[in-house]
Amino acid sequence: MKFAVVVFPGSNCDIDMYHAIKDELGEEAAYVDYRETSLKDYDAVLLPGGFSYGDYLRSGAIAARLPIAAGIKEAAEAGKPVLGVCNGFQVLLELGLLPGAMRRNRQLTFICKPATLIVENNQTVFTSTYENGQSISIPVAHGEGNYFCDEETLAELKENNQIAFTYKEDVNGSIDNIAGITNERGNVLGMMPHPERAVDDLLGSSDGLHMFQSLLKQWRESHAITS
Amino acid sequence: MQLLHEPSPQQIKDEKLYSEMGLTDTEFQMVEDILGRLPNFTETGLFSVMWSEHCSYKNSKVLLKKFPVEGERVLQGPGEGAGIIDIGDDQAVVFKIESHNHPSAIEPYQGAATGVGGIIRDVFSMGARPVALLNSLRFGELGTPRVNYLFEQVVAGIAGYGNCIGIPTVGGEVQFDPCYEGNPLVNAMCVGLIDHKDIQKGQAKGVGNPVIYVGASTGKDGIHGATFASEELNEGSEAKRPAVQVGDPFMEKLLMEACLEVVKNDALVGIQDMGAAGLTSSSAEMASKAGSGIEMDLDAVPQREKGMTPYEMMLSESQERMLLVVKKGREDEIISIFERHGLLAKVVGKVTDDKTLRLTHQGRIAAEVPVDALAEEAPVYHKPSTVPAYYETFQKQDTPVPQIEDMKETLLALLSQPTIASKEWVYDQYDYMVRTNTVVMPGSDAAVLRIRGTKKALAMTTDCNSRYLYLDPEVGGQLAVAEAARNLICSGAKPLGVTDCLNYGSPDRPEIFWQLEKSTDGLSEACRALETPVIGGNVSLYNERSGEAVYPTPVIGMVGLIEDLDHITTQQFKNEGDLIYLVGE
Amino acid sequence: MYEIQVFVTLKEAVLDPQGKAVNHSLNQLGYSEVEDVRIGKVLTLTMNGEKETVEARVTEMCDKLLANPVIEDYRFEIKEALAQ
Amino acid sequence: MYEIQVFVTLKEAVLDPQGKAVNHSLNQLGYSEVEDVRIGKVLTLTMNGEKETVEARVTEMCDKLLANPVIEDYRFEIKEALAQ
Ligand SMILES: Nc1ncnc2c1ncn2[C@@H]1O[C@H](COP(=O)(O)OP(=O)(O)O)[C@@H](O)[C@H]1O
Repeated sequence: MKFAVVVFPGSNCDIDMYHAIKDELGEEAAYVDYRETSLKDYDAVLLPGGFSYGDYLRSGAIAARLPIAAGIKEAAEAGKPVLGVCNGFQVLLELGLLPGAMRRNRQLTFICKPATLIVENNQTVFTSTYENGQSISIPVAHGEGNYFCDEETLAELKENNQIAFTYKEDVNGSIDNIAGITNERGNVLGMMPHPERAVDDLLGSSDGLHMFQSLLKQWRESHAITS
Repeated sequence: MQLLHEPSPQQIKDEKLYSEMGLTDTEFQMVEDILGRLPNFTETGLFSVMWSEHCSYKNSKVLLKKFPVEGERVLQGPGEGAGIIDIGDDQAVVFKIESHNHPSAIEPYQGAATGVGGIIRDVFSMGARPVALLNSLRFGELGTPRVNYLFEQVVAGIAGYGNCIGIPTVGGEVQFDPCYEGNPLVNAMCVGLIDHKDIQKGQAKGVGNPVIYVGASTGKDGIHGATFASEELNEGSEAKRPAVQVGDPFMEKLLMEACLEVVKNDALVGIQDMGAAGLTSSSAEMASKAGSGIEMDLDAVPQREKGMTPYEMMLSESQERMLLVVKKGREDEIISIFERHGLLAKVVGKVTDDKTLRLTHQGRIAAEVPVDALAEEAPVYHKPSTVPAYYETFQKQDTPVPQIEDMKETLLALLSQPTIASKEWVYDQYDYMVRTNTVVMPGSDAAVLRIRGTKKALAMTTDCNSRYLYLDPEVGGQLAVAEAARNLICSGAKPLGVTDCLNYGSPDRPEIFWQLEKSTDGLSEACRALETPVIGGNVSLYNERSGEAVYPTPVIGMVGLIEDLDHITTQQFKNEGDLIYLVGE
Repeated sequence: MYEIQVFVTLKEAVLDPQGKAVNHSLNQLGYSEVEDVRIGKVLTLTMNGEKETVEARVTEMCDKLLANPVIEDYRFEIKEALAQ
Repeated sequence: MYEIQVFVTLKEAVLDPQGKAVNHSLNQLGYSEVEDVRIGKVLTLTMNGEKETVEARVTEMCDKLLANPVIEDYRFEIKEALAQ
């Protein structure tokens, strides 16, 4: 399976994403420059964390207006898995591929620590190797992860089972403790916690590796049928 | 266009304008002797910054000589942007600590942030990939709005810069004491990794080679000293020269990645960051180290504002800038690498053979000064020293033995002291995990980072108990080094070497100079005994407010090597029933 | 030359954590008369362009980049400035 | 009741990395007529108080908390608002 790791100016978790795929999952990964316009050659698209354009103006805003945006949208429409983590999630919101917006953390400070997440929906390509209701430990590291959407959107998210993860405890003030959401179709996931930092027990947790394994499993299954 | 109404050389001398830039009468006379004429305004500025304590170490050089700087593993000792120590397999570790005390006292967020930015540049200018940041902070007692504000903003500034650029901040220390009330200490340390073949020097070699300016454009920030001149130049120009710089971590991220690509290119001859005294120190030092000269066309220097004078350009401390020397004919190749990273790179001059820094501006020569005079020939002082009265009083006192009535109460009281209490509030704001190498996170004795692709790991710490140093500078200095070494050993590492940041009051006061002398004796003795050579550091003097000096605070940054990841130990108790031993006296 | 001030503010329904913190600090410092604080951005653009199109161009910029319609409102003021 | 708009902007000579990034992005998006962008804050305070003292109180708040005189300038506008 071939993963694209999109590199925006100021991305800094690109290398972590890359190693998670290459070293821990054992699949192919390649960096894709923001000046590219297509992601046709890849089976899945990863938007890494970091501070694209320094988070200036609004986090993810300037990155979402770069040439690669076209490729990301195309991949999403084609039904490929698109995962945005942290700044990558913020970019997905700014692209309009996911609903809602981010505000500064309730406590106004950057927050870095392991967080306990609850798996809310294991019926997605990203979460099929978790149990519903399972607690997993995935670190957070963000200053603007306070998820916001209006009542109507929240009702829709719930209705369509789009909430993938919640925080067990309030971490940053997010509405309904939302940590990650998918689009309606379920192939685009945005989450603030960093699964790519939880792929090795040496670093504290390997709970995040299951997410990449879910993607691989799904891909192999669909691949086995089509080929 | 703005006309230059700079004071004439004669005026500078007659009205002693140089003294407002920080030169003494004798020093000005030395400049006059070196040049064989009176310096003009720009030249006086060049000497004043290069001969400042910050750049020349004129008051501390005699003390730094005492440090052991050699060792089997030392690849680069003091003298470059950062020191380098071999860790085997053709890899090496690069590290350095630096202070940003005074800027942080004025504008704590930006002062701390740009302190972090500066130390990162020191490390990647050696060709190393920065892998970790640490810091060491001192404030007055928490509780007053001003101290709380400084503390919050300094931490936010460190977090803001380090998190954005994506280098994990993995360790540090915070101490609160009334002696730091008016003069907080903000020291930042950066650790990098390098392959031996990529080690760079800041040298301007090869006559005719182009000098390239890279990064942010030059603005009027941080130009100290000549406040009088700005008033005479035009009304209100003082307000236009902000004393503090604003950092741009996003720009630095681009700059770092581009420079790390350029150091792999054999067209690069030398590279240095523009830190304190910006263009002046980088150009003069690069030429002096190579035994060459540099000619620069100031009209080619990228400028943030119109009508900047040579004086302003040369003394600007705008952040996120580098100076490079590349092989003649290959400048376009290097410039195009920077452009691909979205950065400005421009040829601004060339290397010459006459050991002179020659600056041209609007068709005229703006300055012409021997580079060695700027970089090497600053006067060296050995200030008088006296044993302070307070010390003698302490020595005569009996050692008090504390009477503890309620162990539990005393323990809880100690633990609730801000200096002793958990620093989670601080380090939770730092991204200490980015780049996924942090094996032991903040909160243990030392941070440990694995080295990807090997079984090895690096342990690192910053330490100093300044109260011990105040009471007995020599023993306190030994203790600071010993504490750092203990922290590393407890994590499973063998200490490799030391970088130090000497934060003191004014060396012009004999009691303070005595503290400097005694404590550097102590530091040196301990470094010798533990075989941890000093591979670099920084000196910050004049840390005083209304005549009250801070405690002598030589912060020790130490790095150690763990040969096998399996040998890492952490400080937590592990299992019920495990035995507890107390080792030592 | 035009100088445009674009004001970008959080929609009323959106909680403003930063504003609340400043409000709290002001109250703590003794300014108890302060009842509410909201924090927004003001962007000052210096630009060329034809008188007829400036407004439309700035509106476009706001919609495309400068404001996020999910949580923010914007308004702007155009001033003619002298070319230097 | 008063509604006060406080504008806090970076001093002219101070680097504005945010403004620069936005300027660059606008140019890339085809708005080449944009020559400069500076980004500041606008704080909207709702407060009680006596007509005579409001101005002095707000000035104090700005000096003490809302702006950092080392790198920022401020100005404000006071509007009388109807109590709700
Ligand atoms: N306290 C110290 N201990 C050891 N070396 C020091 C100390 N202070 C400064 N040095 C060394 O002196 C050299 C000259 O410093 P300087 O040119 O000012 O470097 P920088 O511009 O990076 O601060 C540096 O290599 C530094 O490592």
